Amino acid sequence: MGNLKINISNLQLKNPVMTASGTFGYGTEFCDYMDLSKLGGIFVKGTTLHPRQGNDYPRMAETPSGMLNAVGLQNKGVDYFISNIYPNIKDFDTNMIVNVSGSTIEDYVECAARLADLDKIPGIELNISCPNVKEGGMAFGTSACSAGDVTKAVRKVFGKTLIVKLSPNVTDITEIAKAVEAEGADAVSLINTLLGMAIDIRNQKPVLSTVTGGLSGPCVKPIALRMVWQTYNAVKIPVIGMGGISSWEDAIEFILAGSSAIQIGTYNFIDPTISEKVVDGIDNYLKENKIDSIKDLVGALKID
Amino acid sequence: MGNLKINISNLQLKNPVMTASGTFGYGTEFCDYMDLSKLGGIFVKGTTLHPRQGNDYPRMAETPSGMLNAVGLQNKGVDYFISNIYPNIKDFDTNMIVNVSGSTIEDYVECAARLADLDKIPGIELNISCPNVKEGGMAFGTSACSAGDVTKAVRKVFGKTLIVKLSPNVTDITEIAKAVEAEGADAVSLINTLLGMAIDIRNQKPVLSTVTGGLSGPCVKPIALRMVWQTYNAVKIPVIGMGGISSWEDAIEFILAGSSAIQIGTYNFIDPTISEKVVDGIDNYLKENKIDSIKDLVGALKID
Amino acid sequence: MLDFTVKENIQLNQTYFLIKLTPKNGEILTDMEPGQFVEVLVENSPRTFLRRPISVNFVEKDKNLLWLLVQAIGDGTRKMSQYVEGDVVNLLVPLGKGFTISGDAGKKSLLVGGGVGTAPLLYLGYLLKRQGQAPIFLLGARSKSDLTLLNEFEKYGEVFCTTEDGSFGEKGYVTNHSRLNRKDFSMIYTCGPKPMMQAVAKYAKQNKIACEVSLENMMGCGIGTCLCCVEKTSDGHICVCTEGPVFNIEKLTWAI
Amino acid sequence: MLDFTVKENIQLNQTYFLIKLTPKNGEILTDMEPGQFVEVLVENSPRTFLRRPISVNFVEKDKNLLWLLVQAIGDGTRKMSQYVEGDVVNLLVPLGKGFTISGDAGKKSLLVGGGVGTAPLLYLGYLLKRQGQAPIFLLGARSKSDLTLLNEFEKYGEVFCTTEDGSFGEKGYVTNHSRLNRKDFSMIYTCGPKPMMQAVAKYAKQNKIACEVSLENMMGCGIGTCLCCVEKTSDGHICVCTEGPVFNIEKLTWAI
Ligand SMILES: Cc1cc2nc3c(=O)[nH]c(=O)nc-3n(C[C@H](O)[C@H](O)[C@H](O)COP(=O)(O)OP(=O)(O)OC[C@H]3O[C@@H](n4cnc5c(N)ncnc54)[C@H](O)[C@@H]3O)c2cc1C
Ligand SMILES: Cc1cc2nc3c(=O)[nH]c(=O)nc-3n(C[C@H](O)[C@H](O)[C@H](O)COP(=O)(O)OP(=O)(O)OC[C@H]3O[C@@H](n4cnc5c(N)ncnc54)[C@H](O)[C@@H]3O)c2cc1C
Ligand SMILES: Cc1cc2nc3c(=O)[nH]c(=O)nc-3n(C[C@H](O)[C@H](O)[C@H](O)COP(=O)(O)O)c2cc1C
Ligand SMILES: Cc1cc2nc3c(=O)[nH]c(=O)nc-3n(C[C@H](O)[C@H](O)[C@H](O)COP(=O)(O)O)c2cc1C
Ligand code: FES
Ligand code: FES
Repeated sequence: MGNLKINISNLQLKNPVMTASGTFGYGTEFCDYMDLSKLGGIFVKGTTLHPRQGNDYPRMAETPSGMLNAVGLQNKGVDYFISNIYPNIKDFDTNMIVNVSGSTIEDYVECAARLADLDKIPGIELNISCPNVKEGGMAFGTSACSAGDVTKAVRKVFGKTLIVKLSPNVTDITEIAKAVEAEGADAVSLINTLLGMAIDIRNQKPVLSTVTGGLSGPCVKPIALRMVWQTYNAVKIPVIGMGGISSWEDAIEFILAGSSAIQIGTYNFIDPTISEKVVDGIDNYLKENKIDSIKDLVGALKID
Repeated sequence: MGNLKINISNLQLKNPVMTASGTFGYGTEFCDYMDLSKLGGIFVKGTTLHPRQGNDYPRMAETPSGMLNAVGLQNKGVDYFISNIYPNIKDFDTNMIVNVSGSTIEDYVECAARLADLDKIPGIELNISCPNVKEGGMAFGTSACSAGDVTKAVRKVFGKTLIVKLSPNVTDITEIAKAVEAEGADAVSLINTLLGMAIDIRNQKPVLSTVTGGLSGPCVKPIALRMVWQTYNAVKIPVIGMGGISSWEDAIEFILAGSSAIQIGTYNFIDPTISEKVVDGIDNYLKENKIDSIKDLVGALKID
Repeated sequence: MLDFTVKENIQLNQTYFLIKLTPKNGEILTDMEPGQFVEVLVENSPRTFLRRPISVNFVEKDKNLLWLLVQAIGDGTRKMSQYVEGDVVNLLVPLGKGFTISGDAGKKSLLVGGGVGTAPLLYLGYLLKRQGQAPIFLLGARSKSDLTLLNEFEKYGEVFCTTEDGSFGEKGYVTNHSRLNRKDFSMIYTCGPKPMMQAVAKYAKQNKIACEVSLENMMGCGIGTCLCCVEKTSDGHICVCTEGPVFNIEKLTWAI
Repeated sequence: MLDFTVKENIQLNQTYFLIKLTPKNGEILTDMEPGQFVEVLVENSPRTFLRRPISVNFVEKDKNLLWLLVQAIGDGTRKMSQYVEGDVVNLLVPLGKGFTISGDAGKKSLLVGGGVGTAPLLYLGYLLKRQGQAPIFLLGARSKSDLTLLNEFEKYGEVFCTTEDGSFGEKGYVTNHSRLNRKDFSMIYTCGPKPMMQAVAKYAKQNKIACEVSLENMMGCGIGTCLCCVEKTSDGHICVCTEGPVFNIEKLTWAI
């Protein structure tokens, strides 16, 4: 499968298939189902400087071809990650990228700085787009200015691959992408979840404890794909595409639209082996279409 | 069904169930399948000052629980509407609202002015949110300033019920809603389609002739519902909710979130009798829950 | 909109299925034109959101049966291929404008079908024969097994075939068939893959024979409201689902 | 992740179905704890996107059969209720942590189930009996017809019942059953509607009896990654799907 290799800045991927933050735990949860070393990378759970209890239950609602979540970045904090989780995952034969969140720029910087010291963490993904936390989170991702600011600050303390994850809840995602590119992001990843809502008509209450939550799954794919294509045409840094990928065909669509790599999120819940299947599917597609390298497919969409 | 009556400004609806522009033709297409007089209203096809050929075929792609369209406001223009279509629909026993689109403010104004003279057209819906036309269209709907401008201009020439239809492709829909409210809109309707995209991986081309198109159907429901709720909490004028409604349960969700009335769009294609069923379903729900009037349900969502 | 009950589902080859349906509550089938179609609501198929257009293949008046010839190529048609007797299927029926049939028994009609595009030609042939004509069928497919319902076609006229692999009839495309050399047709009807229909239309045009084609543009609604199925014609963009699917080639802007 | 073949699907009452499954390719069922669950991939159900959690109802080791007791309440469970012999169903199995079983044969365990919450108690009762215990079942339901599999329960211990309408056993809720007056239990296990479990937990607490409850929080993944199924516990939010679904009531923050 040599032809599946691709780089995201300095990050070398054995293939473009990765798993999305918050949907694949620390990888360990999936060992029983698949071979983690088949993946290009794993984006681990959203990690914050301080531990977070997350939002109250209920945190989930099923929707047509998708789901809403309102987890709210529950995690034990970066120090716990470093001392208790990192040792168990550092030797996985794939790229372990940490997804970093915060409420203030200082939080992001401090969290990134601590992760910078971890040998086997080749990069981080700045989550400036989480719709499920009151302070910060998505607010950073919906203005080009604050998105640029947080990128700039983290860039100073983090020399390895810095990926910034963009929010789809904006009028023009390319503005945000350009702002973070200008401040030194090595790549952008998109999309995070779309802000949505569900109501239980029996008790006339919101289904989620937080009223609104983040929508993901196949339902968002057309929107995500459009944003990837727009962003690919607006920036020079690599784009990592995601949003509703549930098959290798979907992955090819994202790559044609301009994704150098893709992430699979919600669909891991439906088929814990999906990412492996997507790797094989892409490999086959390249062979059948006699394409030498996955690189030739990135952004290869033909427009008359 | 007296308890289903509700007003949108001066517009009296026999019930809150209406059909969405571009998905119900001029109503005539549905006569074979249902009794139009059961509806609160019908929003007819997007109408422009001058005739429009619309975009090239293909204009459609099926997506998970939804579809993309790129019709591009094909219509024969407002004069044709007035002389050839209006006579056939003016006596329908429901509210016939014309959906008005334009590329310039002058277009909107002129089109609205001509419709203002039609006795049996009690209102218009300004479509400032169509993602499928190059000039104007969505551009008006994605900035509070231009949305306000077009509303203001049309308000001057149109005295009957003026509904402004909002685009979901924005960072903060409440800003736009507040702007059009300030300029005299009688109501806002939302959401129009979300900008999306699909790719045919066999020929590596976009499925739609226009590359991107508008996403609609059940897949967008969680997003639409969230925007209705946000907008309901931001403005005082009535909100007409739509986006993915496919059952009476969905309609109740939208009403609880703050919709004084709802529109059914894409689902008319799957079940041409759906709107009738939704009327009956709402009626039943009121009875079963001993709710005197639909008005008591609007925005009645309980938040702890 | 009417519920139908599946009476029979006959597998004709690896992917073709002949589905016979009757209105669930015994309603009498309305008259249908050959070339008209139905919109099938495909239930229990998570990847099939919209209805699926399928041509009227045949109408068995006396048994109140509607025949659909379905090729399973995607999730929707695959689900249809799994229908079993007793299943209930919701249809919008009949939709569109079909082939024009002249009352002139002296006319010599050629009916050219490719693949599953042969579907609407069976009922058309039947009606032509009933008008006193002796229709000629020219049916093409990749291989012998893709030529189905031949015995049915033979009831209504002479049948010529081509296969791409030469496994049945003449080898090659329908437009290469030797029978076309005689050019003795007063009308041509065709349905099948677009390149085939275009080649047939070209032949018709060159030989000044009237020709109707049945288009298979992708449809959103099937009833003229979504404006997604449009074809560019001499009158601009018009809906295939309501103004067609059958068009006289004069109306189309095909570069042939 | 394993494909199973449906061997039998027995309708027990209007909405309850007993589905017996065996691994499709003859794999031997792994050992399961009572109270563990499976995540069912429900295919051909357009409104069912996520898998559905269903408790292990029973494991027939010798026949390599897994039993699921399913109540059809929505699209997903309704689709399961339509499974027929030969259908293939994909499961994640076994998931979660089950009830703790002490090796002490002298223990007197009370197993309290309500509605479909009786499901995990059957296998639990079987295993307790195998340990030498004589478990006591207390099963409650709205009406007689909702009390299913009683003959199975009776194989493993004494069975007491309540129905809300009095159509079988004592009238009322399980927590009103006269057998509870004796308070002679060393352990209580319960599964059912939350109000019922809370009442049982209260009884246990008041009488200082150890008590385990099986929670049915809504699940996104069932394998500990989505963090959607959390319960507030003395250790903060923890995942019901991996740390539970069975919890000792001491761990929960229920206001009882
Ligand atoms: C008027 C009309 C009459 C038809 N009559 C018949 C008939 O009698 N028998 C029959 O088997 N089929 C007929 N078809 C085609 C049939 O509608 C499609 O094969 C079907 O919709 C495919 O659905 P699916 O879910 O199985 O496949 P999908 O998964 O939706 O599609 C499979 C592949 O086919 C392509 N495709 C689907 N529909 C079309 C289309 N209309 N044009 C071009 N490409 C398409 C898709 O892009 C995709 O690549 C007719 C179509 C029309 C418009
Ligand atoms: C660990 C565990 C074990 C379970 N064991 C069994 C079992 O053995 N047998 C059985 O029949 N059921 C069991 N359930 C419940 C079962 O998972 C749900 O009934 C099922 O998911 C409903 O799916 P559906 O598509 O049929 O209904 P849906 O349409 O999804 O839901 C129908 C209604 O039930 C509500 N609902 C669905 N799931 C839950 C839930 N988990 N908690 C509260 N409300 C819910 C929905 O909000 C909706 O109002 C178990 C649940 C869990 C978490
Ligand atoms: C349950 C859940 C938890 C998530 N947690 C995070 C997170 O911690 N950080 C983050 O950046 N994105 C998070 N996401 C977003 C996903 O990483 C991904 O961007 C999104 O789900 C879209 O992809 P998908 O449609 O393939 O799921 C989460 C998504 C889900 C469904
Ligand atoms: C085929 C199609 C054509 C449409 N044309 C118009 C239009 O002309 N004007 C307009 O304001 N909205 C138009 N819409 C948007 C719908 O009115 C509606 O806002 C949207 O589809 C969301 O509702 P739904 O999910 O119920 O379809 C169109 C939608 C579809 C699917
Ligand atoms: S398919 Fe909708 S107009 Fe023809
Ligand atoms: S259901 Fe996903 S963590 Fe428990």
